[in-house]
Amino acid sequence: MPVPVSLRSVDIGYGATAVVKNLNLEIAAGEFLVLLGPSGCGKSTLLNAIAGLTDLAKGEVWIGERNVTWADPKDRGIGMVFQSYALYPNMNVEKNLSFGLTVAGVPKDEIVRRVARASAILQLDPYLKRRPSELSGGQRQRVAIGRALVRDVDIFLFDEPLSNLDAKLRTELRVEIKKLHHELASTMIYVTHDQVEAMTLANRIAIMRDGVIQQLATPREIYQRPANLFVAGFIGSPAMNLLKGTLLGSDGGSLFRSSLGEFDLPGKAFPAEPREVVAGLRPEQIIVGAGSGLAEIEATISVIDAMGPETVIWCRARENLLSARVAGDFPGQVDEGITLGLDLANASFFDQDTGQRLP
Amino acid sequence: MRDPFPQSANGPRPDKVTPARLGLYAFLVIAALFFLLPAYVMLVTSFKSMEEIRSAQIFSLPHLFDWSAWIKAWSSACAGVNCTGVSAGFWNSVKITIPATVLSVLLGAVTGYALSFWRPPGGKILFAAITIGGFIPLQIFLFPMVRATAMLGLYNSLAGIVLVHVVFGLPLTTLLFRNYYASIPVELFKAARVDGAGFWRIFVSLMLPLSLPMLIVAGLMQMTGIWNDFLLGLVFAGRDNLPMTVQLNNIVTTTTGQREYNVHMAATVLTALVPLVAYFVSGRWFVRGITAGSVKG
Amino acid sequence: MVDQPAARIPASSPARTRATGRLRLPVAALAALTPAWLIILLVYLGTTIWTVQLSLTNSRMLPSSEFVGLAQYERLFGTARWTISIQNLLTFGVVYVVGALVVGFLLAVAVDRHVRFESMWRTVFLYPYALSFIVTGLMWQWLMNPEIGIQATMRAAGWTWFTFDWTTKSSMAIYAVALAGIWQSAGLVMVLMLAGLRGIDADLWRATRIEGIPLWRTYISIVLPQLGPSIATAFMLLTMGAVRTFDLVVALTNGGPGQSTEVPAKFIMDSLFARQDLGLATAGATVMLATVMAVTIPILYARDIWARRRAGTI
Amino acid sequence: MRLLLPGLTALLLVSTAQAQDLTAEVAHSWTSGGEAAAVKVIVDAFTARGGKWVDWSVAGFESANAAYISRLLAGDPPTAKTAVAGPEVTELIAQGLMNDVDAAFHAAVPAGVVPQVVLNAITVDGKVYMAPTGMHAGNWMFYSKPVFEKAGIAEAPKTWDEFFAAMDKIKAAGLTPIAWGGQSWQEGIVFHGVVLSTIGDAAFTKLYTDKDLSVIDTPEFTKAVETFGKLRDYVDPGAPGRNWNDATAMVIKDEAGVQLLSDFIKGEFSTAGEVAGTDYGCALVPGSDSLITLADAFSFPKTGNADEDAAQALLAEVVLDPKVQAEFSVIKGSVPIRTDIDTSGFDVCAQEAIGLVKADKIVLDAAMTLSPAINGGFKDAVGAYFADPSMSVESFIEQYKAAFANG
Repeated sequence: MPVPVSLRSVDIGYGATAVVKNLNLEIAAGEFLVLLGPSGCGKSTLLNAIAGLTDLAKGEVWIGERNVTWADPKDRGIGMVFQSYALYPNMNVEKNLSFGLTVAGVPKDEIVRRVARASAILQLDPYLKRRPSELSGGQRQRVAIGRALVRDVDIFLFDEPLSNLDAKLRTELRVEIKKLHHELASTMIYVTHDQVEAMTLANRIAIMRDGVIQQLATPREIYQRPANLFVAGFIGSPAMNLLKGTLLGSDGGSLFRSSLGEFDLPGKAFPAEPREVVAGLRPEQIIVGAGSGLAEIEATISVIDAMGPETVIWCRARENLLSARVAGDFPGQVDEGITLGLDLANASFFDQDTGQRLP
Repeated sequence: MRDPFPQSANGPRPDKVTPARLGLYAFLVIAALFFLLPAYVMLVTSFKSMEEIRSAQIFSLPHLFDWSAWIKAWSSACAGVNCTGVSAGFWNSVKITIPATVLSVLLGAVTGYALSFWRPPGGKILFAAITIGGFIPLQIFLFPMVRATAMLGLYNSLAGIVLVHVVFGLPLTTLLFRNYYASIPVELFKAARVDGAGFWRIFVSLMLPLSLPMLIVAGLMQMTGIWNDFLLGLVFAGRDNLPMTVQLNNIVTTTTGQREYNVHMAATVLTALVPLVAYFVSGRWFVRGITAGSVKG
Repeated sequence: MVDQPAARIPASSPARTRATGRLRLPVAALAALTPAWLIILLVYLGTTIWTVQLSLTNSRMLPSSEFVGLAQYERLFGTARWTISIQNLLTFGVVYVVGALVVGFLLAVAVDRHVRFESMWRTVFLYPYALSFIVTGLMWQWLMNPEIGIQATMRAAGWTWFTFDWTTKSSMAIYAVALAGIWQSAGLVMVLMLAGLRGIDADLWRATRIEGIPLWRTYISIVLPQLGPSIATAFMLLTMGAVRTFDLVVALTNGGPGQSTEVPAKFIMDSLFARQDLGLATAGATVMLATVMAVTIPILYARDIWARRRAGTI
Repeated sequence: MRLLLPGLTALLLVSTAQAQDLTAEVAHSWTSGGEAAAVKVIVDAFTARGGKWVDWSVAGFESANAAYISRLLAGDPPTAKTAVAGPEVTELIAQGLMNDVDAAFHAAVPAGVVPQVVLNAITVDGKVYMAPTGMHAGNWMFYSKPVFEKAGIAEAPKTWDEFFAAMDKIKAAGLTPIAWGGQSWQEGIVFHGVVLSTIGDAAFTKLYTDKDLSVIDTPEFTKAVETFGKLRDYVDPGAPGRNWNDATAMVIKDEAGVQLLSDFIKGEFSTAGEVAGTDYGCALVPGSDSLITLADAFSFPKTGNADEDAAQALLAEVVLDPKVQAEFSVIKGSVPIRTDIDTSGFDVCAQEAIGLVKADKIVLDAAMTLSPAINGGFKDAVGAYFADPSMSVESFIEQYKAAFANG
């Protein structure tokens, strides 16, 4: 039975050392929620608080119908997977999986059944008799996941589980975790600083910075409608192109004035008084070539990053360096002059002072 | 048991004084009493007059605190005809301890490093021999070492006593460093090799900085041993370089002479001050040092 | 034991990364080991040869070259005190090494439980290591003396049943020496263990809490096995200390009551300097050395084989 | 030199003193208060006669010997070294490592003023090699006068029967009869005291000087062993391992009746302000009328340096000087080696001892006649026997006898 998790007015740490301040977060039953942010943003602390490994200074943690704020980690019905795997080095895989159950006094046949199931799901059968030191990183992390799995818990917590793995294994295991979520339909809370993991795994992403959730939304929403400049800059690779300018609103449509020129924004309604803003354009919102019907500017190609299926070109337009995503067979050359079309109709606008998104 | 899920739970878990916590502190206090008991007796004795020591109970506090034993132990206690207290050998001890500690720790580090990472031919035999050497009572070495240092012209000299300490320190320091380097990921070493660094370059630029904590740990252990050594200093240092422990021995050891217990206690504490201060100052390092040496997995 | 063979995979050692193997060893590596080799060959091996050779002569105060065959060994094993010394060393060694390891481990665990004034506790437990035993031995002699020490104080306080008179009982005196030895060395063991504890992955502690494994169980089943290197280092240092034990006994009981706390190192020392019986002393030393080698070499060898076999499976 | 008149030799030495560097590096173990003060007497006299004293003192026999032998081996011996006048020096003499001081000795000491047994002990092949400073006697009994009074003991017991009767009285008075220092070297001293009192001077010398083991098989020796064993009943539980001075403190505090040991313990009484004959009494071990003496002496290694040879002669002369002998012994609590000195400064115990020396009622301590290895074997056996009441007299005697095989 998947259960919801709820954090209510949570403070972690006191005074100047406060890591998290007055945080509220509702995680739905069966949801895959990713806590994403740069290191030191408080995401791991928050996860530890949910697990009961860190005390709250204020606030409550609810799991399902139970207030678990003061409960021991073992009583919360959680399983947890750590970045360093945290396997018991002196025990073989089988023992690693069963040790917690043995200590908890689970009947023997039940232990055998659960270990067999976890082993089957994670394809650990060939390694059951090996010790952690004899396993590869990916295998170790699978064992760590298995250790959470055998506990038959309602909620899985992942603390940067893939950070110690190389790129290829990371992708493989990411897919496995996604499959696992699909099969178990348990609530999963996943901490990472890797936006690809976040985008691919999450139902919803909570982007954190300095202990505050900047935006809580689906991956698509976060990508397309970042709530502020921080989120805009953090998500997306290459990062969103940012253009400073002034926004002059009117009822019928607005005008964006920047060093690259003045552009009409038909269909966009903003308040009338002029505002200093930052316009954000994803690389795919900049189209190469004239005749796109978009606001066109002249630029010079300065770098071409061919990535196979696609190419990113970096273009200089006055003092701005803009990235655009083009097809893999893009024929242009460095130093060549080109025309760029800016899809300002779909662009995001942020207030220069507050950094907040303008509706 | 308390309800783990009170509906009103909010904020930090209420502090509870658990029996386990109480037991922990009780254990620490009892252990501390056991460890401090001799020190307590030693200190109160050092402040008593000899008359009081003869008549009073060993645990009782002195009637009036008498510093004279400390002053005497430091500056005027007689050892034979010379009445200079333990202060006389202080600088000699410093002069012996510093070079002997530095050299023996460095030798242990180099040897441990070479044995751990380079696996030279005969390395295992060498290590086994060094290990076994650690079991031989030092005193057996005395006469042959006397002959050897005399032959080298180092007998009765500062260089001689330093050499002797380095020789006898080899098993301990090598053991510590070999163990320590075995816990450093070999990839680090390989990376340095790939970068073209040679034997000494890797040692000086990579391994020495990495082993700073163990340098301090081994240094403290060696320092304690060398500072407290008495017999080797007596035999090899020569009359001009006698360490302060020789003076201490002359003050506290006697078979048929009178024993001034208060002066003995004070002299012992005074002689131990340098290692004690070193522990206080480097206590953190001492622990972190060995920490870095321990292995995961 | 002391090193970690598992962490050393021969294939990863630079000397063997190529088929040509040891040819790659730089001259510097050999040069760096020269002092160690010189010390081992000239001092340790030289002394050993000197010792064995003298044990076959009738040397008294000064080395002599008059060969007497195994006469000194006959005398040695005909001396009641030598055999008693060996038995005492076995009792003392076991009690002292195990005791210091256990106490040191418990202290380390206690200090590691986020207690207040941690550095104070640590220093309190470590300070005996810095004091020379000439006088601290006297303290223990007083404390354990039934007439003036702990027993007398407890009895004066009303607990007349209280008895602590080990140093004066032949059957118990060796345990008194071991107790004082533990007092002196447990702090060092604590520091070694504490270091090992601090080196344990913090995530592992969290994992055990998530799994609800009781603390004592965590220490026994998960932490202790990981302290292998610390325990091995401590074990080695303690064993070396036990075999060399000399001044501890001299300061505390001087071998008494009777010969109940005599140990081989003291026997050798007495023969060497006080009794001017160089031949007997070197015979004793030779026997000790042979025993140590007989125990140590098979262990080192077995461990080496084990390490290689293990390496082969990876 | 021996052909010259003694007076002339002395003159010669004094005159050469001006020209030579008479620096003597002296190794000794007399480091504690009273001992060091006694050494100071020699130092002052030596300095007054043009010598320069360089002190090399090392406390503890083992350490001192280790350092000394090391220096001999390194070919860098000190000018002089104190030692028990006995085998530990004679072995070095036999190795040809020592200088004799025969000329200086005879120049300083008229014939007949040093007891013959002592003279024999310091002479090898007709030459005197050592300069004795004084003698300690091991078979003393010191007792607390207040305790004896309290227990109703009129005077010091003269026989072992009287002794045990007296001890019973002290026990009955609720005090500890014997202040026992439970270390084997102390027990060894007491044992030899008991042996002498039981088997007599002649047998004692026969056994310990002439190594005639048949003495051990006599019933008298067995009797001595039994008497010694009986002492266990009068000892408190804290005795094992006790230092001699802690035992002495028991007598000083009037908690215990007697202490059986050497005369060196008198220093502890005087430091505590007790006066011999007033606060405490001294007598020989019951049944004895001779002293077991142990002479300390300077010995003189060959240094290969003429100046040092002269310094050695001067030191021997100083040590043997009647005034120095008297002053040294008064402070150290020993008995002078010479019988022709002014005894006015000595306490009643020492006076008695000096009388015995003059009457030639002395035997040599085993440490002066037998090797340290044999003496060590004695201590092992005696210590084991005293600590273990279940040990039979026979097995003790067997172990004791075996000690002779050590050298």
